[in-house]
Amino acid sequence: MISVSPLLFLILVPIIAAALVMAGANARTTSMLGSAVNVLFLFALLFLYDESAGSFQFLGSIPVLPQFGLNLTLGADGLSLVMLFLSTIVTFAAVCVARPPVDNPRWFYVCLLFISAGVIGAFASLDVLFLYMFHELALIPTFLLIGIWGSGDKQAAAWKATVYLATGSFILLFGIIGLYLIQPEAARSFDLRQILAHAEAGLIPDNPVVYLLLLFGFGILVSLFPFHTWAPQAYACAPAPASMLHAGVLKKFGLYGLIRLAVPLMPESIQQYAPLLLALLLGNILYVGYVTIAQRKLDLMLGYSSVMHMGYIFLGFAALTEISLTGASLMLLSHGLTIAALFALSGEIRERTGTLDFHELGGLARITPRLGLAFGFAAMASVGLPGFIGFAGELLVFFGSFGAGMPAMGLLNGQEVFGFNAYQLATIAAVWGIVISAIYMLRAYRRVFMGPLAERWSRLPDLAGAPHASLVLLLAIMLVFGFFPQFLVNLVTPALILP
Amino acid sequence: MPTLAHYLVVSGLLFAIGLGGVLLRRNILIIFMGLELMLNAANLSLVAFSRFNLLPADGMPNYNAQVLVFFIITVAAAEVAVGLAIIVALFRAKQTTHVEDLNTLKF
Amino acid sequence: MIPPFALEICVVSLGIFLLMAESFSFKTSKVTLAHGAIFGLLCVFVLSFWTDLPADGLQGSGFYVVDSLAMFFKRFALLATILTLILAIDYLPIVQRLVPGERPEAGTGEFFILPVFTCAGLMWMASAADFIMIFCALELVTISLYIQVAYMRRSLASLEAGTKFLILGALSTGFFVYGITWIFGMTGETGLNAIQKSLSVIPVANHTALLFGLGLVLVAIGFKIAAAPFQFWVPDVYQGAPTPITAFLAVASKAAGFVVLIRVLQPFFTVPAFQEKLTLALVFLAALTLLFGNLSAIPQTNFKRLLGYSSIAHAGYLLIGLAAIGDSFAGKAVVFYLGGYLVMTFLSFLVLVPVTKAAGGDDLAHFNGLAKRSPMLAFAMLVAATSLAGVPFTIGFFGKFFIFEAALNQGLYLLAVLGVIAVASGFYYYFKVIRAMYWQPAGDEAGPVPVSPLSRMAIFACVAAILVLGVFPRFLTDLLP
Amino acid sequence: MQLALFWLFSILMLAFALGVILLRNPVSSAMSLVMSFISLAAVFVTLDAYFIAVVQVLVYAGAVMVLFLFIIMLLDLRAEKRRRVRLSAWLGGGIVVGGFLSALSQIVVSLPALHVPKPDVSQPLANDVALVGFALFRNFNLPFQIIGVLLLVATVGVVLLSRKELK
Repeated sequence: MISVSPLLFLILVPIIAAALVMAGANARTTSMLGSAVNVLFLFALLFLYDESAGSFQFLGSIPVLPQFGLNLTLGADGLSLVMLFLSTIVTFAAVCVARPPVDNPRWFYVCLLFISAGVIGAFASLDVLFLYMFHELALIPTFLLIGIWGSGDKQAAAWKATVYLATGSFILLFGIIGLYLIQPEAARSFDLRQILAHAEAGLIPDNPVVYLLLLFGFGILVSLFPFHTWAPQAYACAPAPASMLHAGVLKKFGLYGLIRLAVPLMPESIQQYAPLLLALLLGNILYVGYVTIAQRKLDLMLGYSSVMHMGYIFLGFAALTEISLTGASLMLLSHGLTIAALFALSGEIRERTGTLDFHELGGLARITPRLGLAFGFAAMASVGLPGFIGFAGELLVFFGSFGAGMPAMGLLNGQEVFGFNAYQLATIAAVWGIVISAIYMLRAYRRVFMGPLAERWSRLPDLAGAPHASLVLLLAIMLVFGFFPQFLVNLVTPALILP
Repeated sequence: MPTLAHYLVVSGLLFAIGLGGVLLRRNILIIFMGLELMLNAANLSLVAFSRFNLLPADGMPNYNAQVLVFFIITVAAAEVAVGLAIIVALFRAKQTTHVEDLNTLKF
Repeated sequence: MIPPFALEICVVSLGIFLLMAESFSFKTSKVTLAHGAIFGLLCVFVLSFWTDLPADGLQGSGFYVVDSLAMFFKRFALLATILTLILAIDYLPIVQRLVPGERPEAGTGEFFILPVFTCAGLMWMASAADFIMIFCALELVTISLYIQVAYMRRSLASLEAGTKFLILGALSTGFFVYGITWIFGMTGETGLNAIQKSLSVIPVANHTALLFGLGLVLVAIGFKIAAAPFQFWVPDVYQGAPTPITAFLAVASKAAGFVVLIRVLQPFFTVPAFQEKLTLALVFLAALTLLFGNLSAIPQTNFKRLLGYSSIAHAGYLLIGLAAIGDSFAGKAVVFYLGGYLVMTFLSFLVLVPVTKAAGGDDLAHFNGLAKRSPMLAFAMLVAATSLAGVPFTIGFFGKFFIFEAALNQGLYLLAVLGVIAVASGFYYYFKVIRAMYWQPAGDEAGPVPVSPLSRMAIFACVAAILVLGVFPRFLTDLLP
Repeated sequence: MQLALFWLFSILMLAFALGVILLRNPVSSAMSLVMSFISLAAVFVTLDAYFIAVVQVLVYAGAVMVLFLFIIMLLDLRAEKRRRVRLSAWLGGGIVVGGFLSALSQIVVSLPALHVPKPDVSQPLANDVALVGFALFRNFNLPFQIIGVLLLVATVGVVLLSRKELK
């Protein structure tokens, strides 16, 4: 009955590394080694993944509660592999960028490694309940990281995040239990493959309550407007590696879950409640975008911008077409890499200057050119300039969502109508988001790196060593996939199960 | 002849008086006496039920109930002994037997 | 193989033997008695796995039932008592200070012996299948707990807690016997099995009176399990009582209440007319308890009080499970939750006692900076708090998961919604402890916290149980009735 | 005749019970309690429960009451000064007691089975001590043992709690 998946190795490496760190091994080296091993192992998996066969591979299962159909089942398809790739790369970057804090440095690395184990477990598990449990496992060390090693008003931030995310995840838990209960009584299971098989056989009714529970459960975790207020504050206060891991990887879990569960199981409910979701995601893009412009500090601005970008991914999800969903999946990766790089860079700046206030900074590009260059690249990637994967993702999302829904233009039932349907209106409004993000990103770059250089910062060191290398790696990946997005599309699209 | 209802009403009144004493009086000793009244009300109902609902097998009262009454009396005595010991200890420490003076523990 | 009732005989004999030994042990330290008691109870615990269960589960004249539920709770009571005694050894210096005596160890022997008798009462309660038996066992437990709560006679808080516990316990006894009276009057029986048989033959006109009696019994058990609105005694008593006894009250006494509740409700749930009304009553109780327990725990600053409110909150979750008892798994869910509750509550008390001794108090503020002073204890508390809050990969998560699964399966959506509020506020107040330990700086006078080897072992066992069962709940669910 | 006796003792019992909770002086309350219990014993006699009646007098009037009076004298409790009674307590107590009584009266009125006169027993009940004894020691042996343990615990507890200085 027990079969072991190679993916279990991915989960266990950070945990073993954490145990070694606790036992007294050098914290920084051990963590870096562990995450590097994970990255290499993932490359091997990508290489071994049989693209033509599709579906879930590298399967393995350990029974946990057979009478509930609950097993620790691991496996991966193209979409999960992309997310796992993101997780391992960002973990590696985060560990490289991390500066050991003065107090309890061991625990700091242990927390980072546990987040990594949690997100990898979440993306690798095919069991819905374990998906949820691994995500929660990653949340706890995040709270600790913010609360213990954060800066600014860290306790309030950790507090708020705790309460919001706890509420969200319990709504989600009810959604998952609901998902379990609407299956036919004899064949209830938490196994994703079995659930999908049931759905294909038409055994799972499209239950709007369950969908709404899932939407708002996952939505709070992804900082869907108006439940987003915890996120910017938490990211601003968290130490850079924690923001990288949470904003870059952990937050993607909600959207990943929606694409995994809601799209194949509840397509009708998605369409039925699309107007609600469209209104909320426009709140994410436009309202939060506006708030982002008003920010006066780099960390808060980045926090808000990450909330704003979630709106695009939600748009891709709500439109429910193959193109838009592919775009959304690409954006999961692109935004994860971008925001991780940006938070790493803002952490580097704070490390050097001790402040992220726009009023105090300026002209840093002159003294730290590599930092400036990297930030420039990352900012461009975040805006979605061609050449970065963000561009491919946003383009696909917009194309997909513009073509979604019933046509409301042209000839309809023999009558000529002219107007946009809700998806098209939302898309048009969302495109303005690009302008908004261009405004705040460019302004941030100008404020921080251009202009006169204050005297007290004339002797700042430039990027070097492991942080530099890891950032270059992140940017290189963005560029590579930006030029060759086809590789990702080929991986992701077969994994999407459309109605 | 009194009926079962008579006994039950009387016992209910006794229970209510005891309960009223517990809820309204502030002296712990009196509260304790109220609790004794409540237990005795239960005893009265039990004995009444046992006498009125004869066992179909032999036409005798159900003595199980009377055994329970016996146990209740015993337990009540033990409870009184322990309770009064606690009250005496409290009085030694605090010189009061009033519920309102029990204010060391606060929200 | 030994007959099951021999277990209680062993425990009572152990208690009497220890009482005798105590009276002759002028010279030796009384801690030996505690070690003896722990060893003896452990032996009984081991013995309990070699009992032979009768096929029909009944022994004697129908008073004494030995099914797997009863065996589970006997072991539960034994474990809870053992852990209480371990706590009591740690707590001894405080007891010595607060008990008047000619010598410091005077009057401390009984502090270790009384829990043994309470344990016997709890074990009898687990097997009680007759109202008379339930009454006797319940009173044995309650009266011995009165004494233990009021034990520290130099502490006003302990005495006041004892007085309040006494009055409310006696009040609940009054309701209990009056309720039994009416159930007896309407069915002519006191045995639960016999009641179940007669329920099907009694006229419908009697149902109101039966419900009246059952309602009074529910009120009484509500006091024991601290369900709102009968929970008001809990915070004061939990705060005032000696800490080991608080743990004993919070776990063993509450679990015993739930066993009685399960047993008493069982016959009535077989009749649809009762089931409907009882479910409604349980839903009402559960909702009130959940809301009250969780919302009033939020502003607490004293850790023992916080645990008191949290125990009310957990009673709420358990009541949800009982309200959903129609679900085939709900019974197991309740028992599983109780098992988890035992481990995590005792773990937090095992951490609390050394911290209280070292820091001189049991407020949340006394936990400040514990992560620096004793990383081991802080980690144990972290595990306990996350498990109490219901975070995955701890036993607390699966407890809540099973309960909510059963509730949703039975269509109790209102309770599920309240559950979200409850769980979120639970996160809030349990994380207050974590915040104090890891984020707040320690006070000036705070030094390292010493832990005795015995409680170190107990802490380790509890942490391991929480984490292992958090990943493989099957180890426990397979054992459950 | 039986009815007259029943009413006489019931009314006495209830009146003294009211005295317990209304009188201000603890000694008077205790004396009322004793009288109430003795009347209750008489009511037990009208129910042919002689053994219980005797135990009632022995245990309550004999032991419990002495204990109460002893404690009142020991603590030298005086009559309560007139304390302001809070309206909320009265209101809450009134609602609980009123609710209880109304539920009870509804049940008693609605159940015809309760309005029957006392049935005759098949054998004379003069030796009900023996009958209770049989039930107690034959069927209820186990609860009886438990009560024994309970009394042991209570004894230990009382000694512990009431000695001035433990040895």
